[in-house]
Amino acid sequence: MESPQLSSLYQQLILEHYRNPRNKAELDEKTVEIHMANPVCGDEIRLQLRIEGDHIAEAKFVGSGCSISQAAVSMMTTRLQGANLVEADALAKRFTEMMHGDETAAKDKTLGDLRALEGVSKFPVRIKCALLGFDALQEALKKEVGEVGGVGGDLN
Amino acid sequence: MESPQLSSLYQQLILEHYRNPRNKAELDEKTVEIHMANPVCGDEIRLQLRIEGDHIAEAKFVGSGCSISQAAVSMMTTRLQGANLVEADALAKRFTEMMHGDETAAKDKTLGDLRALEGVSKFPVRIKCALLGFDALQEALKKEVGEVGGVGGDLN
Amino acid sequence: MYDPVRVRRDFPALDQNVNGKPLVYLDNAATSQKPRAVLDVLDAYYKRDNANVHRGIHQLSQRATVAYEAARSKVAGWIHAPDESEVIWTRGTTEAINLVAIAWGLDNLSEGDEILISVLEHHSNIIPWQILAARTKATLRYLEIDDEGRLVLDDLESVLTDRTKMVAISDVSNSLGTINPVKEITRAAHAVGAIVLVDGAQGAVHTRVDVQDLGCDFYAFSGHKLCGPTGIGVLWGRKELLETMSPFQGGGEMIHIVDRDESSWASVPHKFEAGTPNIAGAIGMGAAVDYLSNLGVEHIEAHEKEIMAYAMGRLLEVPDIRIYGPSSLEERSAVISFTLGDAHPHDISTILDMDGVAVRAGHHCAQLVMKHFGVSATARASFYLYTTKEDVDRLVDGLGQVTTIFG
Amino acid sequence: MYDPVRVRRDFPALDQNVNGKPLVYLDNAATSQKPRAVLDVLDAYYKRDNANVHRGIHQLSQRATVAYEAARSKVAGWIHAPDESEVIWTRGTTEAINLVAIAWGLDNLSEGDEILISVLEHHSNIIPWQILAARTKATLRYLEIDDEGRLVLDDLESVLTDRTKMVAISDVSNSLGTINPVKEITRAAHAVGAIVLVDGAQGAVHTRVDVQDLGCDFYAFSGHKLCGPTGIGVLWGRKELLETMSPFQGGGEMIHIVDRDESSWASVPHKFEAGTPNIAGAIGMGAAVDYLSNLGVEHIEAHEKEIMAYAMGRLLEVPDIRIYGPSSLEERSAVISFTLGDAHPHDISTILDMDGVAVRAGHHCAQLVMKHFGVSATARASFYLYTTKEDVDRLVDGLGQVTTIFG
Ligand SMILES: Cc1ncc(COP(=O)(O)O)c(C=O)c1O
Ligand SMILES: Cc1ncc(COP(=O)(O)O)c(C=O)c1O
Repeated sequence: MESPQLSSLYQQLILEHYRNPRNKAELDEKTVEIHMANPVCGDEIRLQLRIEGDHIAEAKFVGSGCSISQAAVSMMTTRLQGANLVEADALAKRFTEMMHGDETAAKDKTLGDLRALEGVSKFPVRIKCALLGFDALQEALKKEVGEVGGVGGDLN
Repeated sequence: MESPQLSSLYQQLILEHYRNPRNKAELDEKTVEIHMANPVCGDEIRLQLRIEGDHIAEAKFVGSGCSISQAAVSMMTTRLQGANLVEADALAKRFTEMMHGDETAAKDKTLGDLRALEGVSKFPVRIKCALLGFDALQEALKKEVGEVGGVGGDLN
Repeated sequence: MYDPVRVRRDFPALDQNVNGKPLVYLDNAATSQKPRAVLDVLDAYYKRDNANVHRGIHQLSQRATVAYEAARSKVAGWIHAPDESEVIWTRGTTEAINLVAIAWGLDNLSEGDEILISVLEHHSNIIPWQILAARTKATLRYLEIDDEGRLVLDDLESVLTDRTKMVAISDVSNSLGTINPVKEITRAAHAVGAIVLVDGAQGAVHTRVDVQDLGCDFYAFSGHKLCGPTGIGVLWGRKELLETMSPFQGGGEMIHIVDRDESSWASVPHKFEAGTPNIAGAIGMGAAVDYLSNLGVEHIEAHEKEIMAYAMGRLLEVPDIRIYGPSSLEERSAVISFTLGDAHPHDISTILDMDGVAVRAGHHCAQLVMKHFGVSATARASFYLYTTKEDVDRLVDGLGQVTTIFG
Repeated sequence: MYDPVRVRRDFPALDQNVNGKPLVYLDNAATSQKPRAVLDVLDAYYKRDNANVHRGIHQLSQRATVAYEAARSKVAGWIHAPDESEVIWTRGTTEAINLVAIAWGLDNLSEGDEILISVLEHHSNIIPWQILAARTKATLRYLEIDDEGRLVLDDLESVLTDRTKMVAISDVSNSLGTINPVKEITRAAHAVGAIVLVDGAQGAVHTRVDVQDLGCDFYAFSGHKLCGPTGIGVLWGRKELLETMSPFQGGGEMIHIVDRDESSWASVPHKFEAGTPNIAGAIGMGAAVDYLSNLGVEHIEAHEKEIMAYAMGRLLEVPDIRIYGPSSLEERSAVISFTLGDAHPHDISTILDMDGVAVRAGHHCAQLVMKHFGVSATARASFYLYTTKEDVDRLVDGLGQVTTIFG
């Protein structure tokens, strides 16, 4: 009864992250916070990172929205703990490529669990939902790198 | 070659009044002046009357515009010299009826030369041109009668 | 007998498949579909009469002007305006409200004056007043709503004071469907000397409105929600008020005499209609009210009541559904806002869309209402003259899918 | 080979009789006729994709949004805008200019500042600045015109001072057809730090425009004059400027977060697009620029040049004619304003109309130009891509009738 497109969109892993989001809490010692919202639909998150040197020491978020936006940011944060800034940026770019239908990106194992979100790329209006967290990440990196200096080159 | 409708519109009498308007001058001892314009096309006149008691002692106008508007106000002023206020008002109403296609009005001999303008009623956009002077007259009468008092009843 | 299935056939857009299923269009509060009668009028206008209005002597310009002004008079009739020159064409409700906020508001408000609106309003009836309040240092106050999304009017008398200069209220809420007692509010507002604007975007849509009976001073509504084209709407205002107001925008059509330093204005309504108007849009809106009148508004109303009763009954059977707004059907228009378990409204909308069912999900330009109910969004099904019981059944079936996925 | 007779066939309205004669439509500067390609797009939109934009997840709303934004990008391409988000939809040129006068002007002008416009401007590029000057106590100054209706630029350097904050000028005059050296004026204006708005209502119509090459800050034009529908137009603005500006109207679509007392705005261009836009209008305007591009603007330009040369030649043969505007064809667009003996322009227009020839008579929303030439009105024939030499011959024949009656 359920359409195959819907099954690929609403994978169990996504629903599970939606119901039990990881790292959803205020981060006290954050070094950067980005508020990102989709005014059209009302999804919003605040992504909070503690960046130490060239890596993300800790990543948390608060927010509300649809299963796609909340699951994506939850999965994203699990990947960011301890991640190198350049790797984090590369992850964001790769994920964005997958959302825009890039098939090699979709096969890229480095995306890990995030590949469960591939089905979103078939739903054009929902792509923004999936990208909400990664857009916030990219903005945070830009902002932070501006301040830390140095690492910048690779990020743009 | 000329269409019959055009010939009935542009009667010689109209063109003659357009070229040699009667009573086109400033009236020094006026008791009332009405500025009337058609902003759409730019036709405009200032109708100036000297009203004494229950009649129009003198009527003049200045202005510019198309042959219809200028001829109509010229012809009108020839009828207003010495006219009783109630008669003047009746003339304006009768003329307006003719413009709106009333056939008995068009046959009414009291309109005199003004009947030359009957053809205008076949040109809806030009009716306003023909009425410019009479609209000014009606406004002048309303204004003046408000001040003189008394005669009012018959005018409305 | 009013037959919605026959009415449907007048609407070409309803006759299509979406994601392989026949379209069920339940997003009417956002915009309605257009009957062939309206589309034919638009097409005929462009193919025969198209010309700029009010400035030309030639045939096409005359015809365009006559059709354009005839539309004004039709729309005036739709809301029982006493005088068609009280009907001002705007792009829609939003522009109509902005027009009042600027052309009336800037000249009539100052520090300490109050504007009263409600928590129930659409952003288009909030933001113009926020901006006006900021510019004039007036204070913006709100009528509250209760748990069923109804205006709380107990304290109306205390909220309305002689400082209240403007009361702007919707007759029907777009997010919840609440029907507001605008007549009563108008009476109370007038008692303290305030001007009353009614946001009729959802009001003049399902029925004819009688602005004289309402007693309000301004009434704003949009063509696109009442079977008309996009880009056209109306501000109705009482003539004495309109005549005292400053113009809105400056440009062609709205002037009388232009000098280098100063100009004088044309009379009402042209004073407020600068520039070439949406001529085809106005004519199309005229055709839309003709279409609705010909069907008979009493039949449309009766049909919508029936659909609402049926839909409410069926939706209340859906497990875990939460419906927002008045529980009494007497107090609501053809809108049902809801959430379902922990499925987010966007997810509901996506799942329904895969089934060909179009509903809206989001804040419905009513963030204050969402805040009131502690949600960021709802799903909203809104019905219109062509909605059938089968459409409602399809909606309920689709919600079953949501439960299968999220349940 | 560009064949105007074939192009004509694309325009249903041109294929009709008026007063028993085949229509000759020479009122293009007021509004153009619409090609079937545009009408078909409008019709298809309403019959298939109609929905409100930017707020919906369902198919129709997605399709409407995609088509609407694609139109924005087409129109951006038409004027070589570097970024499509710099294209703001308005009702037309008039609203576009008012938008700048309000959203830019109120915040950026104060007593002693100067706004420079010209005597040649359409009322839509005069009145908004008069109103703004009155509100901000800024001074409105005018560039003069010479006997041929050309801007007098000798004293440009002295008129432009560091008090000049805004220069608003048309690239082509609608009343005389004068082509203004806007690039040169822009350079001079920028040299003193002024912002430049170009009224492109008659400019972006006959050809593509390159706003980057012009160097201006704002460019305004209307859809209905370039084969598009009524009720839609564009303000293009430089992004940095748009981003610093206050919003224009308040309402749905233009907000980010709404709180009771304050709200935050959406990003450019949505910040300036409150309320449901003229969706079909925008899509239709996109189709119009597609249509013109497909024909090839260079062919259209060449054709209009040819028609102008022919018309000017034939009209100059008419006894007692007086033609206003530049004598050099290089300095004019496809507009000829004239008077004939002592026949009033309205009478000329009525007589031509009886012959099926549509021209405009009046002040053409340019009363200052009329004053300059000491006339209250002119007759105006304006040509477009579908005008043929036979049309011009019919005009000349009609003027023969005028002479017969008034001669
Ligand atoms: C030069 C010029 N500016 C402004 C306008 C106003 O355009 P619209 O009436 O489409 O707003 C026009 C046309 O009427 C025009 O020709
Ligand atoms: C209650 C209400 N007010 C105002 C509006 C704004 O109308 P529009 O977007 O047509 O300007 C709407 C619709 O969106 C509405 O439902």
